[in-house]
Amino acid sequence: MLDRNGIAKRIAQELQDGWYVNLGIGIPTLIANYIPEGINVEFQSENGILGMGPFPYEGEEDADMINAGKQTITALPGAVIFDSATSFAMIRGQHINLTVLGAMEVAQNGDIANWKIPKKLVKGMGGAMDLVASAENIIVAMMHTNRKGISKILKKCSLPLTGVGCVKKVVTNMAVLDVTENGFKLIERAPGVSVEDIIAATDAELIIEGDVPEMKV
Amino acid sequence: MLDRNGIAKRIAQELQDGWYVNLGIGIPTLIANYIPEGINVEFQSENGILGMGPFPYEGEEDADMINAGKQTITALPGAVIFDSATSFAMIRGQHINLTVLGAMEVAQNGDIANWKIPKKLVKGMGGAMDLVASAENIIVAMMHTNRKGISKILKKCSLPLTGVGCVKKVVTNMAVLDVTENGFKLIERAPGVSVEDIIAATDAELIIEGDVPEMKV
Amino acid sequence: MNKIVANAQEAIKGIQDDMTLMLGGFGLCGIPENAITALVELEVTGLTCISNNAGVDDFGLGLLLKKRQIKKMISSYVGENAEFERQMLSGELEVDLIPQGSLAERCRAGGAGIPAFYTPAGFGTEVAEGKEMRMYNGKPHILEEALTADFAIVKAWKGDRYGNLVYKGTARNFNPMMAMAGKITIAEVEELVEPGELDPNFIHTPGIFVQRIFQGEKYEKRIEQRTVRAKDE
Amino acid sequence: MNKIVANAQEAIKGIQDDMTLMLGGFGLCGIPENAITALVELEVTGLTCISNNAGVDDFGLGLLLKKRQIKKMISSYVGENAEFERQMLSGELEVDLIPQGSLAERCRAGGAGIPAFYTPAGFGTEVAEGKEMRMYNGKPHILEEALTADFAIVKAWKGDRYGNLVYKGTARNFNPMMAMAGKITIAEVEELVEPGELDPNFIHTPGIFVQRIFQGEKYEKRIEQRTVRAKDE
Repeated sequence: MLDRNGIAKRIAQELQDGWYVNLGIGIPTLIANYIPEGINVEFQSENGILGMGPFPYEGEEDADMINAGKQTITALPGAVIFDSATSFAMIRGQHINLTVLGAMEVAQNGDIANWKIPKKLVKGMGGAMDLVASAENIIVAMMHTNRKGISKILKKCSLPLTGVGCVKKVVTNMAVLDVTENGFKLIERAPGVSVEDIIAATDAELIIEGDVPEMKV
Repeated sequence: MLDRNGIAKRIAQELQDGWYVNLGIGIPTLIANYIPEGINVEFQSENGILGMGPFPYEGEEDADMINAGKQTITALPGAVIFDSATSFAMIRGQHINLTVLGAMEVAQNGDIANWKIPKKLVKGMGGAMDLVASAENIIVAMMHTNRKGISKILKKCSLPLTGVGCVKKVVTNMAVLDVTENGFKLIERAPGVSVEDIIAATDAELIIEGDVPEMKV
Repeated sequence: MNKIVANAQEAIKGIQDDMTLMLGGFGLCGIPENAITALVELEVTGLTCISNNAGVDDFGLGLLLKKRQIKKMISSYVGENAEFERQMLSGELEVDLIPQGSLAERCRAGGAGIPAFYTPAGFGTEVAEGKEMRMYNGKPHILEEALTADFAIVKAWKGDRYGNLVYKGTARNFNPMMAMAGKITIAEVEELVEPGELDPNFIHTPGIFVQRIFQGEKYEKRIEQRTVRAKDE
Repeated sequence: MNKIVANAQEAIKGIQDDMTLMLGGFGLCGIPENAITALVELEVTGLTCISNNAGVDDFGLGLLLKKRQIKKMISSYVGENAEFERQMLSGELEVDLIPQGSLAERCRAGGAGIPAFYTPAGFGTEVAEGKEMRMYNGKPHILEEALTADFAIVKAWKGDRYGNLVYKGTARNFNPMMAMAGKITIAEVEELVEPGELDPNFIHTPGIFVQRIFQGEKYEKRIEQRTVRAKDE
């Protein structure tokens, strides 16, 4: 079973040289710590920066330099700052190569829900709806089940949707799943997790072909 | 009878302090030379500058600094340069207080034609269609008749339109005309021009109420 | 041209009950702190506020929420604010949640005279309910309308008496589009400079979009998520 | 990331007959001179060129027109070019004339993933023929669609290997929007600088929109209407 960092590390393997990447709040943010050797990517944050660097050294925080998670950040040489309309022009115009975000639920048709629990939690969609409606390449980073052990990998989302048919891949603490025309295909198992464990923890139907290899993380 | 400079001088009297003004090519450009004392206005050129200054001194021309008429220009302190989308955001978004442009024909319902003579002359509309469709306050600066003496102030435009029902005022070498709900109203006569001269030179019907004063230019 | 007014109180003159305001900022970054304080003092109520976020309980728009001056919020993300959540869930506060990119583009459209545009964001979700749908490039899009406001209030780094503005870092965010979309736009700046000091090639908001400008008395610039690394990392 | 290519010839690789190109510039100001020369040498034909103007007889896009490499022009203003007028009136050249603001906005829309938008420009004119009309705020508007291109070619003042660009003066004009709207965007610059030399707060075109960049060999920067005043004025 992976922890949050493990999930980030596995997704980092998907990065390709020269890509522009938007990382959501939570687990996705951790991906920046695991960029493979020899791969150069630029991170966009939808509040208006491209070329985001590491967190500032203590005492060097600048209230005017934050990411979309409102964390203090730095800018790398070659970075650019822009307004929100330009930022979403990049996103909506499909100039971003990879979007990674968290989710409350993902369904086998690629639907995603991550912004609202009716009558309980309404934080808003932020930039997520623009991101999922536009991106060609969306990976969801999430725990396979909620705290009660209930699957978040579903036949059909029960919560209000963020986007329809958009998710391409899901990386959880238990598995890597591709969203295919016929539903979720199990691609990899987390270390120490069996195919049976995954089936047991999953509400959605899984397509399983031959031996499912263990992730290398 | 006014000359081109006279028309510009008369229109300059319409300027109000604090206005942003877009001047078209030709006679309108001359208005910048006659800004009344105590009035501050800023000139916008739709190729991307606000705060346009006078022409450069000889030898100080900069190929990267032109106006929409492709003339070399300078920028005043407080000037701003921007791209064409932002420029037309100002225009379409009605942030410009006055637009002055030339015309081939103006009709008594406020229609204007100034971009095309079918099969003869096709220069294109440039920014004129955006300007006339958006501006609340449009003054046309033009000669009353063409070189053959035929009226350009018409009951109905014969050339392809640039915009419909948009012109508010016309200043010609002979007269100042307001476009009212009922058609052209003769407001002023050029020096030495009689009401009869104007009627004779005008195709459109004119509303004439009481004595028509002579322009003060 | 001189658009400078003495202070925040002068700047917000004319703002009345039940008006619609736009307020720049992302989280607490780049928010018009001084104008918000003045609005609290003015005690206007029934406001509709268009702002990406709703502040926190004791800063930013949270101050107006606490005093129940806001009738309706139009935002994209409203976490981090317990009082907000309480008012919303109890039905005291109307909330219209909009995808962040659509919010930014709708403000820009309002300022640019574009009354409506198509976007893919929100298709198949609650956001699309009641909106026109159309296929473009094989993908469904929904029609979104422009947003404007009686007053837009933005925060910039530097500005001059023409209203020209320059922002610093990610404090830019929604400010430039909102500056375009206000019937009256108020800009508060950290520093007023002389015309010509701002390079005309590098002005973020041309002064034509701004009607009033003032230098804010002080800036707290609160940080929501102070995240740092140790020096020896 | 290194998007630098050696020269104009390298930069335009992949441009083929019958493709659609966008070319920045207003008149002869801010046009990609070196890339245009390379296109003339490449002898590609059947091009559709989206550009505000069509150059003059012996400079800018006029060079491509003279060699009959252009099948169709999409522009707003095409005066100052006798060969252009001849080809158009004789029917050898297709021409689509578009209001300048709609042209700029349609390019921006193409780059920003906005497939269509409403504008008042052109209502009641030839431009509106065959287009949808709708009333907003009591005024008629027409629906205009986004423009994109196989290649966009822009000219900037300075740029770095990430593709970040800065323009000088009114040579900016259409370049930033066209940079956004190319499937592949080529930028030619007067000077390549090291990453970090351009202030991140003041970059006009973020590098994400640019795929190839090169430093132009030389710039003639011809002036169309040299207008000056005497020193003693």
